Amino acid sequence: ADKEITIILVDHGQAADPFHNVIKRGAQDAAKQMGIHLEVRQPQNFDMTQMANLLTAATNQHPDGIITTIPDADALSGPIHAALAQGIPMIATNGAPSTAHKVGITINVGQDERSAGIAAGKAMEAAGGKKAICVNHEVGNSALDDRCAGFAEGFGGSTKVLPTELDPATAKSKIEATLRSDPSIDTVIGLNATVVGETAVEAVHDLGRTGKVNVASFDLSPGMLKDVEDGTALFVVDQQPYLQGYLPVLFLAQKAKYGLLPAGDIATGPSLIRKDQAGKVIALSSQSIR
Amino acid sequence: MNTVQITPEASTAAPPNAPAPTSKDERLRQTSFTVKLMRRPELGAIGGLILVVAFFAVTASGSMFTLNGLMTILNPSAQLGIIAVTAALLMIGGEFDLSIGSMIAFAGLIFGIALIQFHLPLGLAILATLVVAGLVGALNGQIVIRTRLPSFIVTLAFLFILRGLSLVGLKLATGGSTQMRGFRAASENSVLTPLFSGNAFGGLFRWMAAHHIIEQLPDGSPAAPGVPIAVVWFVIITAAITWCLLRTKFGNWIFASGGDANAARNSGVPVDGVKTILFVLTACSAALVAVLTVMDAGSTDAMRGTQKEFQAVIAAVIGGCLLTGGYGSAIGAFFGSIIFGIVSIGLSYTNFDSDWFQVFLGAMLLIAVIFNNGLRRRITGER
Amino acid sequence: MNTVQITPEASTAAPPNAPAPTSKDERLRQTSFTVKLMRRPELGAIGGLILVVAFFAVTASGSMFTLNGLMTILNPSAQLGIIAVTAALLMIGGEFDLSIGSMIAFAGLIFGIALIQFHLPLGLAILATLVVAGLVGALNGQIVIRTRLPSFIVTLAFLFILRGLSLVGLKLATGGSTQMRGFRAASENSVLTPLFSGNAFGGLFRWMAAHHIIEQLPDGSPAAPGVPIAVVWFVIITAAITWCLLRTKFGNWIFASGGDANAARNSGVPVDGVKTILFVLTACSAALVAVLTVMDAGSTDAMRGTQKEFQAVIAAVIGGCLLTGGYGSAIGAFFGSIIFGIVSIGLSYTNFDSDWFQVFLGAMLLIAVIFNNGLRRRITGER
Amino acid sequence: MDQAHVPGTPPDNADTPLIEIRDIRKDFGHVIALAGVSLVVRAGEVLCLLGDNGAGKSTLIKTLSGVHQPSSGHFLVDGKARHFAGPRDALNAGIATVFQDLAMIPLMSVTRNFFMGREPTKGMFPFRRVDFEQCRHVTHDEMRRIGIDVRDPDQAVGTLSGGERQCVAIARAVYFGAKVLILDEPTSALGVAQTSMVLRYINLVKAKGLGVIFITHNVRHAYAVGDSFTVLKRGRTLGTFAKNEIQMDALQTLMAGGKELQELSTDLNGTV
Amino acid sequence: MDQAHVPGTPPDNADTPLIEIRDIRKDFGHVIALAGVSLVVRAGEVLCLLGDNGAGKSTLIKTLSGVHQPSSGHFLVDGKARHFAGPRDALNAGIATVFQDLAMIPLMSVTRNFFMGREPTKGMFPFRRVDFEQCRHVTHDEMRRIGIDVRDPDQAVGTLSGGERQCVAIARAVYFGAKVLILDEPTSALGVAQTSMVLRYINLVKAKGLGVIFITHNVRHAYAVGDSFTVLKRGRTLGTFAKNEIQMDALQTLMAGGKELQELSTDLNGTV
Ligand SMILES: Nc1ncnc2c1ncn2[C@@H]1O[C@H](COP(=O)(O)OP(=O)(O)OP(=O)(O)O)[C@@H](O)[C@H]1O
Ligand SMILES: Nc1ncnc2c1ncn2[C@@H]1O[C@H](COP(=O)(O)OP(=O)(O)OP(=O)(O)O)[C@@H](O)[C@H]1O
Ligand SMILES: [Mg+2]
Ligand SMILES: [Mg+2]
Repeated sequence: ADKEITIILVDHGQAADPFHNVIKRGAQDAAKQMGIHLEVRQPQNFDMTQMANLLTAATNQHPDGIITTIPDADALSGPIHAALAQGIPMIATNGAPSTAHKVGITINVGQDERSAGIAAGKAMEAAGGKKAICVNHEVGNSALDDRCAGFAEGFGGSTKVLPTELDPATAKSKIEATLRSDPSIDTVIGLNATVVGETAVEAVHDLGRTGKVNVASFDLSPGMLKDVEDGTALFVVDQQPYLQGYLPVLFLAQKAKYGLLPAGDIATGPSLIRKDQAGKVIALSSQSIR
Repeated sequence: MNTVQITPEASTAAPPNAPAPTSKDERLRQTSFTVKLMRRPELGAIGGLILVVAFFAVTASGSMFTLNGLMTILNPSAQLGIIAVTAALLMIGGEFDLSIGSMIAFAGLIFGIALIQFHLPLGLAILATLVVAGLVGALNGQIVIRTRLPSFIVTLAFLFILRGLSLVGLKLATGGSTQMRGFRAASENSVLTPLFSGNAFGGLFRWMAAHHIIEQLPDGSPAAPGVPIAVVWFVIITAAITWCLLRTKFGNWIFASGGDANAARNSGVPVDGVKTILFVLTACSAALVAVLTVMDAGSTDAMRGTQKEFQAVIAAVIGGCLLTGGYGSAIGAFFGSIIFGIVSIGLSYTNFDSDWFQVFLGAMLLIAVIFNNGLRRRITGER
Repeated sequence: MNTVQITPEASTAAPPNAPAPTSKDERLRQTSFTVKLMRRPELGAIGGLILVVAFFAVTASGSMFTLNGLMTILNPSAQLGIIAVTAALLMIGGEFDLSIGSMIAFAGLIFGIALIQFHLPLGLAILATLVVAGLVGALNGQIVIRTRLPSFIVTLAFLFILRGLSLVGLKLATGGSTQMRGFRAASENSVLTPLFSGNAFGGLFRWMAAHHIIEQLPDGSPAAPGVPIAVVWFVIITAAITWCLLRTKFGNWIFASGGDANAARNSGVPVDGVKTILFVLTACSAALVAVLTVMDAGSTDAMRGTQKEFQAVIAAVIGGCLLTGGYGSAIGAFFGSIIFGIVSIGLSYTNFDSDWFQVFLGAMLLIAVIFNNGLRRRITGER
Repeated sequence: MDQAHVPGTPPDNADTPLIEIRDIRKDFGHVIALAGVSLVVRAGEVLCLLGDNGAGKSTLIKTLSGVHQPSSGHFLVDGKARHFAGPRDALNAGIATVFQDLAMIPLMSVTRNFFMGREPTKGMFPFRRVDFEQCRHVTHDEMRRIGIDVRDPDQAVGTLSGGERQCVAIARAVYFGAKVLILDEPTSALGVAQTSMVLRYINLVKAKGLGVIFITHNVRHAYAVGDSFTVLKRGRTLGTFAKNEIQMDALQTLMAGGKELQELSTDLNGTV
Repeated sequence: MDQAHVPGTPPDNADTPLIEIRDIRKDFGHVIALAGVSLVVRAGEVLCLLGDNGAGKSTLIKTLSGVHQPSSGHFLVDGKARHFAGPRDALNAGIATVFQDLAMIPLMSVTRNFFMGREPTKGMFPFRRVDFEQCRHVTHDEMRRIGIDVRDPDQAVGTLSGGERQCVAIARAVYFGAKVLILDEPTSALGVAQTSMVLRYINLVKAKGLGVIFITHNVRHAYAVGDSFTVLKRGRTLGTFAKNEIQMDALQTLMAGGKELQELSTDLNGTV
């Protein structure tokens, strides 16, 4: 009978991005279960100044908690400090704990993109890869750049970044072109399952080199999981974005209701989903839960 | 309308000092056939194409210019080109459509709902998609005509609206996902499927591979399985639009509407009707591209077609269309799309550091356009 | 030039039937002062602004219209608006600059290199940034003028080139990262810092908070710490450009160059010079925005300014600029930017699901522009 | 007045005028361009519309040809009240106009401009196409008849000389014919030969039984072909005169709006 | 010929012509617009440039005023060879031109068009600004003098009538003056009073010792003010005649290009 609890989630990903849609889904499910009011704010493109503005706008509404992603600690530290100064509880999500701590947020839910990259790189190296391309659909997005950098570090062998755009036909053509012009490439890692991962599998298939070129991808999509199940792709890197949305809402709701809050960071990833588990995940993935 | 026949009386009054009609006028310089040919706006764009191809012939790996490599480049070029030629038509008619990129996502959604949710047969689903797209195009056109706002701002609003509706619609239709799947399964059994997905001339290519005319894979199948169906559509649509533009009444009206809408209206051209039809046409071409890419990829998502409106305008402008309307050609946009495709895919065949990708893309586009333009100006003597 | 003084002889020959000069001409209808006021293109955009504010007053949470909430909206509006007003100037002059978005990233890089790598003092670093940006602008302008290509395609090439160079440069300068940090530390001690970052009128706001004229935080400091410095720049630049456009020689030349470049040239207007200066001006305004946002955020990255070129054109068009040149106003672009800012930030104060964001954005823009336009047409009787 | 009825194209009804307007007003915002104008156009008659610069002649004929909608007033075609939503309506009602700004598309060729809006086609749908061969032929011939020898019917209209362009517009209007032909200063940019040709055209067209409205500032031209004269001044009708009611000098004085002109004229040896 | 030298503005040198061109050619791609044209403009003299439509008159004067660069030929100003890179050079050399297409910006106000390129300023930098008050005044006065009573000097030029617009261009060129004034069919759209005013202007300007090139299709106008006549035909000079060498009828025949015109003319009662 008291005032409804309001929590605001500010996420740097666009509303149409399938990965960030899962975060949103998790957050919304938690809000429903906890009976609180949740609002999600997303900038139209990867734009740190707009992100800062959205955070400030969120602070102005004096919610009971703010959840934010932190792709650029410097750019967002101002508004985050302002929110903290007003005594609004905050949780960082989707990023590395060190970043969150740097700007003064004590609780982080998520994965360090760089370490996720390293894990993927190691796995691909273990599969026998020597020469890789990292297919990046949004060059300049520092979270994605971190994944490629981490991958290169973990992989050890040579890694080249292939910039593409959000168009499957163009992405596929570019991957085919690269593979054809340098036949020694034996590894393709995609930073996005829908646009890059699935098309990479198809490109390799069209070239008749399935099995000779290993494909893997960050994040999940039903199609990519199917490929993993079929053995045409090696694995997908899962960081459980659903939890990255779900848990912070849960925590902040508890904080608002009872003053409860966990004491430390929670790592939601990285975990690699391989052939054996892929089948079970597909159904969930097509509902935007995995 | 009764045509006034003043021939008998007036012919005697023809000005006496006009020289007898001769095929040679002393006020014209002799020009060679090549110059006459190059004076056509269509052909200016070939210069840039040759330049770009020459650049990659030197810098890129040889595999770029294999049959297979060419098909890889042509497929995205064609998907872009189908909307670029209709966008060029609209630009000649003096208007813009910035909503075509979003329309690709929106039409993909409509197509998915019709095919997968309503289990319509493929043909009907495609028809429904085209009809819905056409209605949105007509709405665009009507708003532009009635409010007399620049089409830039009106279609920009629809860029946002359609993109947003695609997202909302997809999540509603799929129960929360931004991706819709299952197109392959739903369209498997239709006789129309080969018209919208896969490759054409597969038999011919297999025959050629068997006879070692073209490269074959280790298993004996051809390296290039055929001509992607989008390329076939692209060629057919370009031919149809070129014919329409240069030979038909409607084509003349398009040039007139874009050149000076007021003058055209005062001369009795139904400018508003022409523009509405053009908006419908662009929207439908975006819907066709949506169908082709969705059938190609087997899925659609809310980000489909992002920036395609922009690239279509780029292709049309490379091909010599004026942004101010009244001038341009479909063949120019055809070559413009191919130039854009070659430049954006071709760099993957070279050894340049991929960080430099955008720098190269920009520089190559600029050089190609300057070259096109310079060539045309030099040849026509226009200054 | 010697002015021919034909007054004495000619005045007697003034056509006899012209009525004695009276302030009232029977061929003019009486018009009220409001109508006269509304006839100015600047003021058309106010209608849309009022409409948008009314919409949010009804639907948004009350915190949107607190002082603090307004500052949150004005800051991004101002960052957009600074480039929008110069882009409007360029549009009036008949050209486009699509490279301003990328220029923000590129200028940020230059600024970073000057300030952080070369340890230049803040003033010099800003100067260096403006000079480099100005040179790029001049290059844009010269290419447009010399090749006579549409500026759309030329600056589009620079959109790619500058974006690519920013990426390459950032990676080189930082040793592989696409983000550059440390601007705060490097600029801390400069006397110029308050001119480019933080808030203006902080003292006034503190005083007002202390006297409970404005809201204060629990610790007694004002909820809104002041007017963001970008807003101050925005207002000053809009005022300066409006003055330039309406009162100076150069302003007249801008209208003339955009209205009809040939006619202007034939009347002795140095059209090429005017256009070059305008390109330099837009590039410099982008550089200023880069400095302001970088100082504000303390970091820069390769994606900064993405789509800003687009939004600047939107703001200018909402404000009544014609894409074809020769018509528009800086004040219109001023209000256009604020409308755009209110709509894009304002939706986050409402309860609409963020999936619907783009649908609303598009619809609001369209309604605002239709309203602006309808109002102006009704008032001026233009049809 | 001699109404030469050529057999085969009789006017619908010799008594009802082709066009009649009464008390037409037209405002542009706060500008009053027409403050109540009336006139009558009959079949087989040339009505000269005369008046000073800015008197409202062009605005008036744009109203007749559907470009502008009148703010108020009565507009009858063949005795029936009509409302034209656009120029196409007027064309369909048989009113063809040569506008003062000519309504040409500079970037398009002479041929395409000539046939714009009424392209002759050949072939069956879907292969129906414009018969450009014939178009080029007709254009070349019609232009030669009016006194212009175009180098190349595919030349862009924007590169024609002012007079050549005007000839295209006139030749077009005459070629396609109509019930009423409106000519807004058709001879302003024309050479001597072309001008005399246009005046001949007017006589021919009139002899066919069409109605003609002819706007000019040249009193000699007006007097040579006109049957009646309507004079406008500052948006109002000053009066309408039949040819036998008025002398050329008086007409000239009316057009210039005052007797003091005489002085000017003598000053310049009666050359105006 | 009477060269009235007004004290204070003597021509630089009465012997060297202000402008002299020899054998100028101009091609546009494959179109030959001028195939070798020569003429001479002297101070205090009105040169009438006559010729059929499409003869190349406008192309020629555009070459003189820096709009086009000649393809070949000699171009002397004050006896010295000159090359104009653009119209601004010509204006600076004292050549002011009223173009056939008027060079007006339709969306801009009458005042702004009038002073375009030569705005009078007041105040100190950085507050130097155009003195619009004065501009409006001058515009209104100059337009009244030529015979146009503009409602509102802030009206957009695009909404003026054809004749009003032409008057703005002429008034502008005369107001700013120059050494040489070029008028390309300045009276084509003008009313009777305005035309006589322009002819008076020409006489006045000539009396000041300026050189004038006057293009017209009206032989009466040409004969009224011209001192010598250069006739062009199909891109070539047909000849130059002083006023005392040629009669009006002969000139008219030359302009129309043949004697058969006489028939036409009589046909229309000598009105052309
Ligand atoms: N769209 C418009 N807006 C405002 N005023 C206009 C508009 N159109 C015309 N006018 C005004 O109406 C008056 C009549 O113009 P109109 O063109 O009809 O004159 P006209 O008689 O044809 O003159 P001319 O002989 O010079 O061609 C002019 O004073 C003009 O300034
Ligand atoms: N840019 C151009 N390109 C091609 N041809 C041109 C161009 N400009 C002019 N011409 C041609 O040159 C010829 C001369 O044109 P110009 O305008 O000089 O004639 P004019 O003597 O002024 O005629 P008018 O009396 O009709 O104004 C015309 O036949 C015209 O078609
Ligand atoms: Mg008129
Ligand atoms: Mg001419």
